Amino acid sequence: MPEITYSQAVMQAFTQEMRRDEKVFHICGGLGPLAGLIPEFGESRVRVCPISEDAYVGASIGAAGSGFRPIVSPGMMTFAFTAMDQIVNQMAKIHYMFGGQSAFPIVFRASTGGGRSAAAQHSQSPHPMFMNLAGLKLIMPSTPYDAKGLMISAIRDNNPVVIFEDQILAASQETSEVPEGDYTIPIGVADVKRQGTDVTVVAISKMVQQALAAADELSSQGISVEVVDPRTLVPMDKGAIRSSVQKTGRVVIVDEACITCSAAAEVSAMITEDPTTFQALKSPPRRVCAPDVPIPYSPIMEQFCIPDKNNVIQAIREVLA
Amino acid sequence: MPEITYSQAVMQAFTQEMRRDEKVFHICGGLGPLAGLIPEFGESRVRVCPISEDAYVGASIGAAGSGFRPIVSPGMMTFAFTAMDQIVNQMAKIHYMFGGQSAFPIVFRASTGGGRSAAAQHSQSPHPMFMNLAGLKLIMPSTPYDAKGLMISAIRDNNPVVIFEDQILAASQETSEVPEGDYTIPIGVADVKRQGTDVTVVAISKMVQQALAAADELSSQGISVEVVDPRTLVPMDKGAIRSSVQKTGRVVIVDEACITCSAAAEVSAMITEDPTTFQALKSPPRRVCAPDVPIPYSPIMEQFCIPDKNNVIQAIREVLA
Amino acid sequence: MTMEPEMLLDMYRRMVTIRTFDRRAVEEFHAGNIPGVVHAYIGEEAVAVGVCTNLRVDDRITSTHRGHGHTIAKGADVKLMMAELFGRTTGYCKGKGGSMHIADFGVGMLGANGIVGAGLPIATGAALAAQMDGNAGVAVCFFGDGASNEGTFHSSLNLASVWKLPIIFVCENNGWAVSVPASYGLSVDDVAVRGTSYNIPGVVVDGVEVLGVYEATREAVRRARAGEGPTLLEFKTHRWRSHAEQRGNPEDPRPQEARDSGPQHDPIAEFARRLTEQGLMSPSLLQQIHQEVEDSVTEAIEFAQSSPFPKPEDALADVFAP
Amino acid sequence: MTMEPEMLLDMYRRMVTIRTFDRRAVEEFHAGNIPGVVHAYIGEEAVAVGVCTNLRVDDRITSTHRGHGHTIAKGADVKLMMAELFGRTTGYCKGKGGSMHIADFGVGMLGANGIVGAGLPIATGAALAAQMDGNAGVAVCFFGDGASNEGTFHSSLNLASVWKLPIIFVCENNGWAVSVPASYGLSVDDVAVRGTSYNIPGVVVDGVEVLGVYEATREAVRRARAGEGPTLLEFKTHRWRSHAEQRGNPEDPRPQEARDSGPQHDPIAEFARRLTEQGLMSPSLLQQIHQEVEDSVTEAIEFAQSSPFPKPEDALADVFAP
Ligand SMILES: Cc1ncc(C[n+]2csc(CCOP(=O)(O)OP(=O)(O)O)c2C)c(N)n1
Ligand SMILES: Cc1ncc(C[n+]2csc(CCOP(=O)(O)OP(=O)(O)O)c2C)c(N)n1
Ligand SMILES: [Mg+2]
Ligand SMILES: [Mg+2]
Repeated sequence: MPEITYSQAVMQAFTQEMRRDEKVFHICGGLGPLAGLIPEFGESRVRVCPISEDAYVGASIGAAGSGFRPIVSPGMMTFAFTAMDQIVNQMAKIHYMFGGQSAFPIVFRASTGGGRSAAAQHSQSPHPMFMNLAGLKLIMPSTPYDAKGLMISAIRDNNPVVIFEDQILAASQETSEVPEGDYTIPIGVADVKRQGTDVTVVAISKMVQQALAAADELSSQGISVEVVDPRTLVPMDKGAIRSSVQKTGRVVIVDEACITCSAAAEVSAMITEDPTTFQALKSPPRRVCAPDVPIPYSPIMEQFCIPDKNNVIQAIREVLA
Repeated sequence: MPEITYSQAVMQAFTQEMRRDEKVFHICGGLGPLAGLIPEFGESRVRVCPISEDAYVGASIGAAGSGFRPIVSPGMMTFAFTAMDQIVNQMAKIHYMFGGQSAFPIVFRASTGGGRSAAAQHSQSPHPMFMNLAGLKLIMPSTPYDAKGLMISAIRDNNPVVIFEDQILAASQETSEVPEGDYTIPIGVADVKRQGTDVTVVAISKMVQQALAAADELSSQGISVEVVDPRTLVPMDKGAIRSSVQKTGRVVIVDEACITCSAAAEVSAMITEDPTTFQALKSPPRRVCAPDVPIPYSPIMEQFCIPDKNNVIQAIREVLA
Repeated sequence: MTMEPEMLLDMYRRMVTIRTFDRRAVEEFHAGNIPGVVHAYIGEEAVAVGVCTNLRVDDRITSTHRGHGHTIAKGADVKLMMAELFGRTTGYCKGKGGSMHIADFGVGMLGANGIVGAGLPIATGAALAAQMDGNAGVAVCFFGDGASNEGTFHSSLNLASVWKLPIIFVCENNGWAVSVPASYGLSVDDVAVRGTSYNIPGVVVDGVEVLGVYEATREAVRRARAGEGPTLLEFKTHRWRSHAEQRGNPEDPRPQEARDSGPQHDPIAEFARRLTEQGLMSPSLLQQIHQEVEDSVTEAIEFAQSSPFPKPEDALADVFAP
Repeated sequence: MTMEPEMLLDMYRRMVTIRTFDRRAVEEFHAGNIPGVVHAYIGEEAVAVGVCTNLRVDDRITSTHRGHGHTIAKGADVKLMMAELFGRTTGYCKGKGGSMHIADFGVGMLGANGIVGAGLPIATGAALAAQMDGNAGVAVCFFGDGASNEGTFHSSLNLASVWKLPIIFVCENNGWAVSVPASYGLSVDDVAVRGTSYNIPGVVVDGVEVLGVYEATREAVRRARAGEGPTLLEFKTHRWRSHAEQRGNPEDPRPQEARDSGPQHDPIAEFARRLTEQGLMSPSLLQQIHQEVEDSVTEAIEFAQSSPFPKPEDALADVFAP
């Protein structure tokens, strides 16, 4: 199977779906890799916009309600807070408010996450805000394979689907195996990225790599770590996460978001409110997240904020103690 | 002690603080009760704005960074999603990004919550979004007494403080005792609204009333319920909540927000990640929240979504079972 | 231009339908039969009808919090509208939306909106869809004078101009945003001058005289269908009632002159006078139309009242499309 | 108007300081000594200096992602700026902000901003504060041609006009928003015409000629201090380098003409020529100024390099003010 990067996997999904369905088109704040689609599909299906996120994110809603399947790419999520009303009050609620009269097939994709010394505004992980907002599906793929399969599912879904592509993963030159053909990964199904028996680590997006690195290191010390990647945060695969925790009896949740009301908070609450899983817990669930601070610029401070392998290892040792 | 309404208590705080400090002034989307301040303080300190939340919320930041202490009132929080960039990327981060060079004393107040058949856009409880956003303090007072004391603290605080006033409480004609003079309630201190021994109910804002009603009803059946009102969601009084749960061994968390990534999720995670409290738990923590849906218009459906006394009683019975 | 008599009479009937629907909705609200909130369109009927008479059923519009008039003018069914206001399962939105969120995608009505200015980007997207479909379809965006101060006004008109979209931006300038006069909130006298900022024509038109509204819109729609791009139309109109109905029906907080000026500009009486002049309207025909409309709205209310309420757990349906 | 020679020479020195600071910052970025991102202001020096020469130290400005020039022109210290770019504790923001978030409240520089258009509301608030303080202070808001398409441009200019605030909106039209030409993203030729929408004067000025910038701004500042309200100034200028520096220093993606046109419009060479004509500048003086500036920036780099890095846990400080 050919090996490609995360970004190439996303572009493959776009090319294949745009060939498959002429109603699929792009609205973006800046072209970037999307420029590669113009030769085949033309500028009318790859539309660059003036800097006005509220207008073009809202336009994607109007186009979706008029029979098209827009993919809207503001670039970084941080740019799109200027369009937050269109996301919160329109995109997330419009299907429901109107009693399900019309479908709104929209893919809203943006980059999130830190690690590039881009400072507070450009290093955010605001996915928990979107989890609390009913009406949107939310996907955060951690590998090229997941990115392509989930992107295709998102494009074919008849609802607004938010996909946050971590900015480190999206820029990464690392490649891995991705089928050339068209395949889908169902939205709402978690993936066990590594089997283990002593402790469950639930890791989101870029944090999956840190969790796997920690698992490798600990295995040499006889500790068997199971790494579960939810892949989809809304809807979340509660069953898969709970049964892993029921098996291991211990859980560490790794999320780059600021800890308060993080996705990790939801995973923890979802685990402990289930009586069977609660009974199976041998130690308190442990969250590994960013502290409640805007992400700082200087690399030393930024690295302190973003969870890494060592934070995961330390947390695992604590829940095993 | 005189008995006044929630809204009157908030207005008392405004009047007293505006007399105390001439730098305090109002920027609002519509006057409402604030009109009562104009005779004494004039229109230059009670400023109505064109419908442009992004401009006037941002203006409050600029004014705060220039030596004033604005209180900005867009009305309903739902209107202010149009100003979300100014809140997320500017207000919450500006003090930190600039290395603490300048204080930004801002009170951002808006109404939230449902219960008035105002439909999805006008019935939201988005406070969890703000809990995940580092850099803002967040207060949700449940009584006239708390509203006045916490508002005065918020006005005197040198940071952006978000106060969400539940729209049912703000419109309520119910009165209760509030000291006429100037007093403060420290930000970050929870209040035990009712002592009990069998189960702890952590309830937020309007939900405190439902929790107290449930406690009354159950006490007649010999069940002793302790009701803890965090009052401040950021920073949260973890100690007070945990020690109550350590005492009772059981906890129900009542929050009007949609359940996924709700404030209740954070409270649950915060409780279970503390080893002592985790050990003390006799049953799984239970969340009582709105389901993950935009709030519907028709009263029957809306009431189904918003937690009430009966939902709390049922949850308490479950954790006691 | 000569207009067919039945078309003129149909316009009149629609204006009366809007007036009657809102008059009765207001009554039902204060009788406690309609929950939530109602924003009456009474006094502004000429705008919705004059504009929408130019539209095909597959043209699309977006509306505001004051949306009943636009919805009726675009061809929606008053029975399903009233049922929605009553919060019944037979309503357009199965009782999930209410007055501020009525929509009928079947007739190209893409929804009322509780957020001021939020319809502008959505309408821009509908116009983009029309342009891509290539059937000379157009989109119309209704919004108020207050909305013209929101950022979305600016970003949407700029985007529509850059893409030369087939869209008509219709500003209903009734002089007020709740209790704030346009003379305070608007830094200019006419919203229409703002077309200059986007290189699109801006036209100020009397919104009381329905044929003038029709004419101005006709040219804007022609331009749009011909691929000549967006137009900004500003109709000066009058809101007769309070911003929104409130329990206990308190007095409209606007100054006396503002409250009085409404009824002094009655688009329906004005149009009746013209039609009579042209010999198209007679006292008996007028009486007949008003009666028929009254009956149809009465029927809508009965339909609403006799329709079932949703079940509590229906709240859980329709979050996601299949 | 006659200007004092030392004032003219000071303006020249500031322009050279901006050019030199950014030239060296770009070098340090590509040498790997500056993390994150740097947006060079090279080629636009006349705007920041021509504008800020009209300001008192207690007047306030807001800046953009391309903020080094504004910061220096308002009187900030290049040592503390460079230390911030290097991410050191001695920097203006203790290493928390970096290039996109430099601020110096001590000289009325309320901050660069990573969000396009976000400075407009903040500057409007600073102008409100100035108006309420009543000391004839003013606020200046710098923003780009691309930013003029954001909603905040509209809502902020309208609000500033409604309140007649002492503010000057300074659009730096360099013809590009990253790789999107203003001719595409802007529906009009000149941003200045948009003043019409808010009943405020809009003026187009050559942004290469610093004295013209100074003159135009002088009148706008006079109006503001006199309580006559906001002005919108548009300066046509040229960005010499890529939108932002990137690792590996890839080629500027803009077409050849765009890349070439920059250096053909050099505000510093132009000003030097004028000063020489007026007999205020000699080759030796010019050489001396450039040398002194070069030394001061070298000193700033040494200061930055010899300054301590923050401790990891310093990240936890400064979230809230005491
Ligand atoms: C973004 C936003 N801000 C404020 C409100 C509250 N609000 C509802 S309608 C309205 C006035 C709108 O005035 P205008 O646009 O002129 O429409 P009109 O009511 O006159 O028809 C306001 C301020 C809102 N719904 N949304
Ligand atoms: C709201 C927002 N959208 C998009 C971006 C990404 N971005 C950063 S700078 C820039 C171009 C800005 O162009 P202009 O305003 O003309 O300023 P210039 O770079 O030309 O000085 C863009 C699109 C952003 N930072 N913020
Ligand atoms: Mg109006
Ligand atoms: Mg530019």
